[in-house]
Amino acid sequence: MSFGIPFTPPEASSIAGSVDLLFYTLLAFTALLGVFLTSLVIFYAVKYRAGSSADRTGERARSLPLEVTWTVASLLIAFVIFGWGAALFMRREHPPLEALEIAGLGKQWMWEFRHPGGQREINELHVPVGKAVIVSLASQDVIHSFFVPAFRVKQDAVPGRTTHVWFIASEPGRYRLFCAQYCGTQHSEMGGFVTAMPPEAYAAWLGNQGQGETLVADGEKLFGALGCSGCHGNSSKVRAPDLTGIFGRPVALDNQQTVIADDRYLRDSILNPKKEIAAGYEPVMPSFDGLVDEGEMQMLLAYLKSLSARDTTKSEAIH
Amino acid sequence: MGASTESVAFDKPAREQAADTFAMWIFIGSEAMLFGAILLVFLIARISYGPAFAAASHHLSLPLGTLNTVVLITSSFSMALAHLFGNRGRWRASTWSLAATALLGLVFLGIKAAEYTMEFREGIAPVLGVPFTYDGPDPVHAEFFFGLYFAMASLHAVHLIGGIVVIAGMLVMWSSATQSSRLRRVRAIGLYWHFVDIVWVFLFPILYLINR
Amino acid sequence: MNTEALSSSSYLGEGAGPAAWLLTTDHKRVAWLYLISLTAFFFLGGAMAVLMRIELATPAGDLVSDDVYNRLFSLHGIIMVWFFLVPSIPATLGNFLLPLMIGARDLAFPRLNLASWYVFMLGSLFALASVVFGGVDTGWTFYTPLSTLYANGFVSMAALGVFTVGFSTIMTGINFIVTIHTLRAPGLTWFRLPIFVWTMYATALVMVLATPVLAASLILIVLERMFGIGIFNPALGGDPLLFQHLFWFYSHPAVYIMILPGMGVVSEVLPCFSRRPLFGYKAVALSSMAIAVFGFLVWGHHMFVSGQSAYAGVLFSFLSFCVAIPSAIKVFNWSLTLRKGEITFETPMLYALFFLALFTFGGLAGLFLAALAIDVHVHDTYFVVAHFHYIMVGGMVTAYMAGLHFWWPKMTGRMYPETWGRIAATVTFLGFNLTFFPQFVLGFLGMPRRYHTYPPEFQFWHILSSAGAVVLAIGYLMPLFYLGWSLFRGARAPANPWRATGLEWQTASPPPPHNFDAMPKVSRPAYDYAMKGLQHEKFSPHKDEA
Amino acid sequence: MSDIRKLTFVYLVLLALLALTVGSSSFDLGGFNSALNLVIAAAKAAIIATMFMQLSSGGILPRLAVAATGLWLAILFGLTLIGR
Ligand code: HEA
Ligand code: HEA
Ligand code: HEC
Ligand code: CUA
Ligand SMILES: [Cu+2]
Repeated sequence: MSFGIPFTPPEASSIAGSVDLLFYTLLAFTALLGVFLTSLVIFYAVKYRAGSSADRTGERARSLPLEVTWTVASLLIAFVIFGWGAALFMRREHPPLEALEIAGLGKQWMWEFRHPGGQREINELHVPVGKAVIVSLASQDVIHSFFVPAFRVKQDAVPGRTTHVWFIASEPGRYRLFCAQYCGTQHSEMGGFVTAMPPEAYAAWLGNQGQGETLVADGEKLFGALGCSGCHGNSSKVRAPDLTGIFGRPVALDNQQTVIADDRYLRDSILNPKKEIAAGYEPVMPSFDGLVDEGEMQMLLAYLKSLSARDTTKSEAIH
Repeated sequence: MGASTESVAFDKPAREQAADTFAMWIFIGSEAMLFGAILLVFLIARISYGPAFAAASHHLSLPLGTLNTVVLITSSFSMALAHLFGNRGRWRASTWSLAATALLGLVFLGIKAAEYTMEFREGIAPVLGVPFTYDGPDPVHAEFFFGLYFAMASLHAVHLIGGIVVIAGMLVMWSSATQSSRLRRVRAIGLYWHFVDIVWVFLFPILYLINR
Repeated sequence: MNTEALSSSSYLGEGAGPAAWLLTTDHKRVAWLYLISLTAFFFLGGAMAVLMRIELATPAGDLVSDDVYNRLFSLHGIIMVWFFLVPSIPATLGNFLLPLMIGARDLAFPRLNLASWYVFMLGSLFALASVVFGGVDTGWTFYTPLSTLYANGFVSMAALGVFTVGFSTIMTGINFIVTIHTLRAPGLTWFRLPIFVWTMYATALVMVLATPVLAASLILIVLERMFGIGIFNPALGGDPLLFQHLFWFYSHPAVYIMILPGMGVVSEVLPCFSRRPLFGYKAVALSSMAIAVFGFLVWGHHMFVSGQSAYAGVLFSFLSFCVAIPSAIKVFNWSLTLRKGEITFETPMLYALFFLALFTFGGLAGLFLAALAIDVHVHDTYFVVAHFHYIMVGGMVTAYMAGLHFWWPKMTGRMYPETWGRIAATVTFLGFNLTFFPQFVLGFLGMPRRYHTYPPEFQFWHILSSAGAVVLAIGYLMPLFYLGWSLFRGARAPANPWRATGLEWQTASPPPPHNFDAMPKVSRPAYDYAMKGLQHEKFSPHKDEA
Repeated sequence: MSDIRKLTFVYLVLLALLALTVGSSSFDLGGFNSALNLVIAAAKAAIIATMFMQLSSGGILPRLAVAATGLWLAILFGLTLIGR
């Protein structure tokens, strides 16, 4: 019936349906209100056109009850829409505990992904259906934005910080991946496809990708190569904190405050160690700013996270 | 039509004067938003990199900064006097006070220039092509501090130069102006000058006095 | 041919020649200086839009290269926002009408007014000069670190141009606020002011308090580009998101600079052609102020997926819904104004009705964007593009056309050709919807904005949109010609052709140099269309009372 | 000439406050140094505004402008710091 003309995007993630429900409800409301107002104006325009014989007695220049009614009604409706939208939005903050974490790196003008097993992809992303996937996003240069319309998800990748987006693909298929934030000359070419496949197919696909080093293993190597282990290792002479189980743990700082060791904290500890000093230690750790690029940062973070006891506190630390 | 209004829109000089003052205050409010936005940038950086900023702040010259604050407050004082004398019709005294104000403004700029030169020699001024040399801790964020310091101090200096130019222009055209229009101008430039002083009153502790 | 010299008692007859116009301090002539320059900028920006639409008719990037396309939409946005829409109604109609409407001889600071035009021209031409060297490719939003570290265009030049134009905006704002406070005619209390004056006041407030923050963010960009200060560069300790906060602190309130004046025009036109007082006058007046103030609290709704904290997103979403309420109040009041009227459909009225429809639809689309979960999906897609064109083009530009036709007789002393006017209004309305409605669908489908090429499945809707742009272009070109024609050949206009109540209609068309022969006194509320005697064109409601 | 005396007094108070800020910075008061500096700066600004700029006698309009500016600066700082 639609002659190949698309009217709606595919719904291929666990949240797509609920976002669409809100969208269509709002669409129905605005269409009704729009049609009502338009008809009202047309009705008045015809009925009270100059020279018509309509009754014009009893006209008023204001009506307090009416004005109060529509103000309050608009407010109430607005609050309902707000609450609904906000409730759905806050789901973004709480990814399921058991999730597959994929590192996504945006650079002018391509997306690079690394699976936990180390498999790399460029402008393609393979994910299993029915399993939560967290894409942790970083950017090498300018701001990009990870956008999969079929999943109704979008998140900017901002240089200098790690952001996250998560989804559960619900329908196998190949869906468009875009960069939604204008990022320079070839912004419109920066994208590709997300392929959602049944878990077995995904496993098979992973297997076929050749066994690269895992992200964690790469991170571990870097940890040695950059000299981190020289201080944080067991046999070190420098007194530096033991990093086992660091991720998601509360850390006492020397200024009496306590912070959760989330992505932001780890990143800052490496790039800007003087900012927050762990209580009881000397601020001797050098800054690695300029020595690790975004890709290496993702490896280091993956390694540090892998040192965590078990994934119990993970979901709080991610946002 | 009242001979002493400058704009055709007004009948009474008193109303025009009220309008002038109001306009200047709105302009000052607008300027305050400009400086406020930049201060906000500084504040956020300062929250993030407190120790680096404190250490870098010690590389500014406190004696010169303090001296400059004295100079600027004095110039505000003489500007207030110029207004007071003008109000009393004592135009000679008023003229001298105005000239003193502009001169003190120049002194301020001179001292500022001396500071800049020192900082340039030290290698911490963000001048094109000159490498940044700094021996304190965390040079990256110290450089950030100096960048913001130069930006804010220079923006303030540009405002001061504007004020000096206007005062100079006023004095050049002084003899041809009527008394009421002289008063009108003194009042307007006075408000501006005091505002620029207030900006420095905030910049000074924020830049020079971080955890001395 | 009736081109006999206008009587020298009109402001138009007060000395001809370029010098008399370029050095004028008469607010009515300054309004013309602005009108002419803004018209040029509008068509320049429009021509770029047409080029973009032609490019987008096919999925491949075949007409222009990606670099050129990026420069086109960047410049289109910059020109349309800062060099056209922000000054549009305030600097032309506002400049011309504000003193007339409040019974003053001129704005409080006539020379400042002229200076603002020179500053405006200096800044805008400086920014446009960057095109000669190669243009800018940052989008109108100048997001960092793209604009500071990576863009290869002439960003500093464009930014300094916009910065300079900002000063002219602030000058206009100060002038308006002071004028409204100090120069109202005797008896013209705040709640007797025409809504147009209220909206000018609200607009001026936003201009004065928001523009300096834009200035600050542009200065910082220039400093970062020229001196390498790492303000927005994370590698040097800066924060790229901070720029977005500063930019939107200005630019969200600025969208109200770009709609409040239109609301003011429509609030004049609707009562006049309905022969009815404006429904709920006080609510409309106060909601203008509410929009101006609350408009400053919602900027974070442009940053829902930028990485700002989710709780801030929720707060900003909530406030965005609150700021929609005053607009809702206005829409309802305008609609009810028609009730029991004696409605006629001259060109200004047609434009005003089209405004009502298009603004409402654009505003309702704003509700989708303010709803967090939906914005995650449609952010940075054509849904947003459709939203703001509905409000800015469908709303503000349409209101501008309404106002231009409404006050054309007052400004020129000539009538425009009515039939042509009605045709143009209708063509614009149809062309507009054809251009921008498909973009809502595109956005929902996921078509990102600022795309030079796009997947083929979107083409159908793009073709509709491009076809609409051609119709729209015709709709805007028509007034250019018939208004130009009427300047010389139009029928002479009486002082009050629409039998309207405002003070501006109580003086000659075109008005004398200092606006009124005798200073008016006001003893009635605005929009007193029930007044006896208004049926006669010569009737002047304010003169007969002492 | 009591007005001149008044202005001179104001001038001396400003210098005294300046001395106070500079002096206080040589004592380590922890986080209070910055707070004290800002309070003193605000006091100086208030004195300049009321005495030199005659804010207190200039009618309601200038005060309106100052109040509006203060409110808007608060919005700018407040919501930006929340948003981060
Ligand atoms: C004149 C310009 C103008 C105006 C007036 C508005 C008005 C509004 N805008 Fe819009 N907006 C823009 C210009 C404008 N906008 C621009 C240029 C952009 C994009 C910038 C860029 O990124 O380049 C944008 C982007 C934009 C976004 C960000 C989208 C994104 O990038 O993801 C959001 C999100 O909340 C938004 C919301 C709103 C809201 C809620 C209003 C409200 O004020 C609308 C209020 C009006 C109504 C609601 C209609 C009338 C009411 C009724 C008929 C009654 C029913 C109402 C209720 C029940 C509440 N706008
Ligand atoms: C503020 C006012 C404003 C106005 C009036 C317009 C008017 C129009 N705009 Fe624009 N637009 C913006 C503000 C505005 N726009 C902004 C802020 C952006 C975002 C930029 C960014 O992303 O950074 C944007 C972006 C934008 C895009 C998205 C680009 C992209 O994301 O890739 C598109 C695409 O269709 C578009 C189309 C149009 C069209 C068809 C018109 C039409 O209404 C134009 C009608 C006018 C004419 C058609 C002129 C007619 C005259 C001629 C054709 C004759 C030519 C004359 C000579 C050569 C002398 N605009
Ligand atoms: C010269 C010794 C030294 C080196 C080399 C070093 N660190 Fe550290 N690190 C420290 C010390 C001392 C601390 C505690 C003080 C502080 O918080 O700065 C610390 C703190 C940390 C913390 C915060 C831990 C907590 O409990 O708060 C992390 C994370 C960290 N380092 C990671 C790294 C990584 C990754 C590298 C290599 C890229 C590295 N460090 C290299 C000495 C070092
Ligand atoms: Cu990357 Cu757009
Ligand atoms: Cu907005």
